[in-house]
Amino acid sequence: MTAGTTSAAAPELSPLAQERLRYRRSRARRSTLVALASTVLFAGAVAVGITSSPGWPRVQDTFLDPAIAWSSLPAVLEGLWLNVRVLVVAEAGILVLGLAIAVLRTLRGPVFFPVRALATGYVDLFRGVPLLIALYLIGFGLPALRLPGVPTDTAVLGTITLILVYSAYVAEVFRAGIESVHPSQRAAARSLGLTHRQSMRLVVLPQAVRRVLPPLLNDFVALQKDVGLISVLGAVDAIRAAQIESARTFNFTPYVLAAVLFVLLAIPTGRVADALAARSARRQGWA
Amino acid sequence: MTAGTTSAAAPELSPLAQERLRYRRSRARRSTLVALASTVLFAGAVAVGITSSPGWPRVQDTFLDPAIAWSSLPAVLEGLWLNVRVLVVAEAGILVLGLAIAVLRTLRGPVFFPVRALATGYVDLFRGVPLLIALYLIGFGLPALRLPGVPTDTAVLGTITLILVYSAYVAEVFRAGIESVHPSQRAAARSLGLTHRQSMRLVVLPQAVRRVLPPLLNDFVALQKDVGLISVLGAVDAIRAAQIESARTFNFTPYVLAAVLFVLLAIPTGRVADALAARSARRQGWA
Amino acid sequence: APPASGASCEPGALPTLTPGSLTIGTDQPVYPPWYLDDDPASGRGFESAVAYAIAGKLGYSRDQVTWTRVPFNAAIQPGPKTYDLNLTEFSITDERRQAVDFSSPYYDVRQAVVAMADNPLAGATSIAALANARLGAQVGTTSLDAIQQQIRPASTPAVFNTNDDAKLALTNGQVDAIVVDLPTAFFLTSAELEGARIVGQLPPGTGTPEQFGAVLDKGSPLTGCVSTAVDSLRADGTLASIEQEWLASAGNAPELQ
Amino acid sequence: MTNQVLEVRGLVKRYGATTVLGGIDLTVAEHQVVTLIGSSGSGKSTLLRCVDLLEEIDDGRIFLDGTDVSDPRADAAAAQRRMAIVFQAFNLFPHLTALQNIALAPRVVHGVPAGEADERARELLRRVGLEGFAGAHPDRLSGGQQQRVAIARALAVRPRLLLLDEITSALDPELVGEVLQIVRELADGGMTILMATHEMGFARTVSDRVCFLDGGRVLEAGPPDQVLGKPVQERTRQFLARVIAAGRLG
Amino acid sequence: MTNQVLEVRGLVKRYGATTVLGGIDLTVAEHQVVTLIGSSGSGKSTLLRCVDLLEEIDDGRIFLDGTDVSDPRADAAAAQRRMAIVFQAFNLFPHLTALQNIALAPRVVHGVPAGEADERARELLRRVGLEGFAGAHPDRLSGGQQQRVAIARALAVRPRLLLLDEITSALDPELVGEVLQIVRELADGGMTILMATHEMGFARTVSDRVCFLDGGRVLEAGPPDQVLGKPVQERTRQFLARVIAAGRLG
Ligand SMILES: Nc1ncnc2c1ncn2[C@@H]1O[C@H](COP(=O)(O)OP(=O)(O)OP(=O)(O)O)[C@@H](O)[C@H]1O
Ligand SMILES: Nc1ncnc2c1ncn2[C@@H]1O[C@H](COP(=O)(O)OP(=O)(O)OP(=O)(O)O)[C@@H](O)[C@H]1O
Ligand SMILES: [Mg+2]
Ligand SMILES: [Mg+2]
Repeated sequence: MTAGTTSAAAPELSPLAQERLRYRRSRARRSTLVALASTVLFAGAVAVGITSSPGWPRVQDTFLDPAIAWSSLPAVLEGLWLNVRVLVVAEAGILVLGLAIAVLRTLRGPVFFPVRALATGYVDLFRGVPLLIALYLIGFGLPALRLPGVPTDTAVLGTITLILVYSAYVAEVFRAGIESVHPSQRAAARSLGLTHRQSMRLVVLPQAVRRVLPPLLNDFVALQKDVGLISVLGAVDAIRAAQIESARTFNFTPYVLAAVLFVLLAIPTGRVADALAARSARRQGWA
Repeated sequence: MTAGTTSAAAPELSPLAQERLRYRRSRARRSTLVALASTVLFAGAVAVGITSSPGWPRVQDTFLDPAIAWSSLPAVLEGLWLNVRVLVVAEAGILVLGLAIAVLRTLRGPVFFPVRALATGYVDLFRGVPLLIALYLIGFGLPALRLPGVPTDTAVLGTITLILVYSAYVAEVFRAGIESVHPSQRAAARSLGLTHRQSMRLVVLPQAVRRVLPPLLNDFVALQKDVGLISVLGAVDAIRAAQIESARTFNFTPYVLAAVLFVLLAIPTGRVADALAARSARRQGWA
Repeated sequence: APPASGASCEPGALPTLTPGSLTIGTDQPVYPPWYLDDDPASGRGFESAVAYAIAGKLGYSRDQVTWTRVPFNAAIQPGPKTYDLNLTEFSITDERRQAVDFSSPYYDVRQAVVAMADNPLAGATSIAALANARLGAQVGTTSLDAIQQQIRPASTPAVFNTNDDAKLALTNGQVDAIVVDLPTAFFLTSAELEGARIVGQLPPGTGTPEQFGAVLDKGSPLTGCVSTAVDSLRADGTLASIEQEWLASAGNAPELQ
Repeated sequence: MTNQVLEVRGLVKRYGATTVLGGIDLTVAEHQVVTLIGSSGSGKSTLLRCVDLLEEIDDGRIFLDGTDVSDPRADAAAAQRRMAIVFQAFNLFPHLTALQNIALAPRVVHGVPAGEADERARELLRRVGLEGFAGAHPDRLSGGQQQRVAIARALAVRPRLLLLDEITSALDPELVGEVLQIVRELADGGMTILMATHEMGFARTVSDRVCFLDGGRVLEAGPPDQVLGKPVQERTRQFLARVIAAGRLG
Repeated sequence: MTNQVLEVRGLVKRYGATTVLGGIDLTVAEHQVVTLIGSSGSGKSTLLRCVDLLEEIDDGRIFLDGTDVSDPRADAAAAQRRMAIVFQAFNLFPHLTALQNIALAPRVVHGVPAGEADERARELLRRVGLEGFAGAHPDRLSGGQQQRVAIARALAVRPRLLLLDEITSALDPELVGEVLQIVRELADGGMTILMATHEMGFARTVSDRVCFLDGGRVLEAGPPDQVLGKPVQERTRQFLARVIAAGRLG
């Protein structure tokens, strides 16, 4: 056994380390190339298969007509603007309500049984009811009561419905996060004298939210699109705008246009999640 | 300081323990009563407010007509049966595809960059595109190519679309679960000589799935309802059946009926999640 | 009407989807007075009667007609069609002709404004009086185009999935008036909506009048025969008498200036 | 009897059918250091957790400064503010840095201004030899470093009663000496301490009382020289004999 | 030089800008027990993790039975199947029972039939004094019980090289003796062991070699009597002086 002699910690890389680094890099490069090539090949084969199919010219005319895309762009964009505006308001409401319900659902002990039961009932009810039908019931049913003080504006009623329904989903996401934090963390917080609220806010939730960020953003991406359902109440969102344009021309290009815009809208959300997750992983040394 | 004398561990409860147990029970009972009473009171107030509103008779006729509910029940139930059938097939496909994409997304190291990038692109694309539009593109676009061997059955195409879109959401949920498992668990598995696949299957995923069960079931509850969207391709699901009935009678009761059925369908899902979570918590001593 | 595309319109032996039978598509649900009771096979309702008359002209008896239900978007999609012809109040436009074939028109349609009688708008006599109202219409209809092009309201019109939703919004007071085609307006006000009344019909637009035609697959071999059938139904007065039977009261709404 | 800070009477704790603590009586007077010894699984950690009101007890009473804090009517949070515990598994907050872990409770529970809390946290980090690690998250610290942060976190709230659960387990012997020195200073400074330890030598020099736990009972208790030197119970003698065999009596 | 099981040459490990291991040379011959000592944060755990190929190293080579397993072209999983590690923080699988934790790797990695794997796991649990806890999940075990399960889990794969990271830290002194006895038996039975420990007395009696790590370097290495008895380096002498002051040289 030899030991005790330490080779100098080179600030410069040793030839061995350099060689290994090169090998790893070349392997990464090769696998990138393989993946790229196979993707391109596959995509190419699919593209050729599709464009040489007998129905392609019809499909191209129906789904990919640039003139129609251009002419319907303003209307679809205007619709998308409604989606975005309602989205922002609804998201804020959903986060607050969803978090509150999740916290109520995770209270322990028999004393809190009724509160838990109520929260559970809320989730069961609003998660179970189809959004479309909830929109009918609240958006058309509530004004029909002709009660004084009840709003009749469809955007307001639609936003309220979205908040009620989506907060049931988001509450379940938060619950998963809260329950995945090991109880010893709560014990540590309580032993330091933190109140239940403080433990939640300062110890449990920061860890919980990080863990459920992807499903949370799932719900927000889904919301981006479901916001459009308030169009059953009469407002014109991006999909409804596409539908109007499409019905005018009997052409599906406006739908494709709307799809592209929605995908573009969703991509940054995904990247934000990745960046946040990577940052906190790096900080905690998990990287 | 006194010590060393131990009071016998009573199999019977001591008077003190009995008194405390009684106190805790009475507190639990009281809080149940308070919650029940306040719920009943609140619900009662809302009910009175609604039923005494000027529009109530109209609303009752429009949304809550028992005769219409009864007569539309068979059609709505038949529609629901379609939802359930497609649901079962789609769920199986979504779980498999979603899990695969999640595992690809969580591969580490530069060698896997291209695979990760592809998986990320998949999620961005299919999560971003509105389901309705995806249904149009795949359900109408694919048959329009008139390619031999491509299915034209709307239920099949609809199910494929559902699997493609929902697996993007479910992949994100699984990803959150996988990433929330502390890296030391993976290290322990690898140090025992388990392959990457084995570590995933036997160590990471069992812990991951348990943590994200609520958002996972969220997606399945949402799917129960979104299955109905394949009715745009021509099939008649529960909501479309309700719409047809509703149009026949110019009455919205069939929608309410459908909503009730969907809520009833969603409740067991929620209870299953609770039971599973409680069981594994009890086993691990978290209770 | 497009020329008969070479095919001989031999009675009862057209190149249909199912030889020996004629498949006619329509939406689900469908509304009176076009179809009564959401039952196209009853022969009751204007379009149901027209459909059977066309079938008859083409040499298909009543029991050789099959009905199939196709939602709007499925009816106009580019893939293989599930029907031979489709009658669901489709308005003929040149743009739409890019995507499907139309038969000769079987009905000239006018748009009408419906409001609740207790709404001040109910007494309006001019289009200008509607400009500040909250208006609504069903998606995919030319009623919506009429609002945008003829009324040009100050606020964006509400657009609904179905006329049912539009009607509910109207009775709820969430919109002041809705625009529907004139026969529908008569049906609504006389049978369905208590307290609703027709404010008036919109003047015919400039250029070609709005007309309903049967939709066929793009390049369908049947288009010519169907058009010939419709033309001869018009010529022999059948269309007029069907219209008389199902859309009788359509003539007497005041025209908005 | 002098001023009793902690008094435990007939404490019973069960997990389902297993009785982990079968009626514990124990008192800790002001400025005293009481040490719990006993084999693995004898209930030391469970006792400390029960005292810190982290577990609902099945029977018995716990008095803190004469108040029955185990009463379900009592304000548990108020009692917990007056105690601090160092867990055997550290239980640091993984999303906070070492400094934030230490400064959290003083800031939010005791209302110390942020600047001052950070200053004190830095001072405590210096005291446990980790001045360079203020900004590091727990996952980046070695076992011994984590344990020292946990000790600093407990000290930061200036508790009336300090509970220590094997605080030297992850430490190298060099640090064991240092940390035990800190405990000694705390004891000399008048801190009241209840601790579980496996360091018999240390238990002997620093404790006022030693309690030997076995199977959820206090089998023997008294001054360290008596319990560790001339134990009465056969089981205690066995335990000590093996400890000596393991070369750890110090 | 005899049959070298492990040979580490110029091992460098950095976390970002900090160099945690600054060029380590180390060999462990067959049937030898080599012990790593050194203060907290000196890099003992990191070295063990690098040897077990759980960290990507920045420079140097690791040979297992003469094969360079640190080469990115080598089959890391195959090498890992021939080693086993007991982590300082145990890292038990929380969703599996004690028995399942132990039987997992033999079953899925080494293809032992389920019944046989369970039987061996039960035998190992008996050996570490936990026969009654086969069905318990880790969260229900005390610190010392968890540590013993972790030891049993590592032994279950019958490794060619056993890596132990402070396996006695959570144990009471009575158990320390027992577990060290297990290690002694393993060593006598010919197991090749590399371990980090704070138990100087034990290191002295069981080791063939002791390496003193300081600041990521092997400062001094040799037979235990030499390193612990007549150390050459000033820093080693300091360390040992403080260890003795803490009463832990045994
Ligand atoms: N949640 C639980 N459910 C069931 N049994 C438990 C639970 N927690 C602890 N136990 C059991 O209670 C007993 C006492 O555990 P405790 O942690 O108090 O021991 P300890 O004296 O601290 O041991 P060590 O020195 O190993 O830390 C052990 O046998 C343990 O298995
Ligand atoms: N992920 C990481 N990022 C940055 N620094 C790290 C990381 N992991 C460990 N370190 C640092 O590396 C050094 C060596 O850590 P290591 O765990 O190897 O020490 P050790 O000798 O095992 O100490 P102990 O006896 O306390 O367990 C420590 O200073 C630690 O803070
Ligand atoms: Mg313990
Ligand atoms: Mg270590």
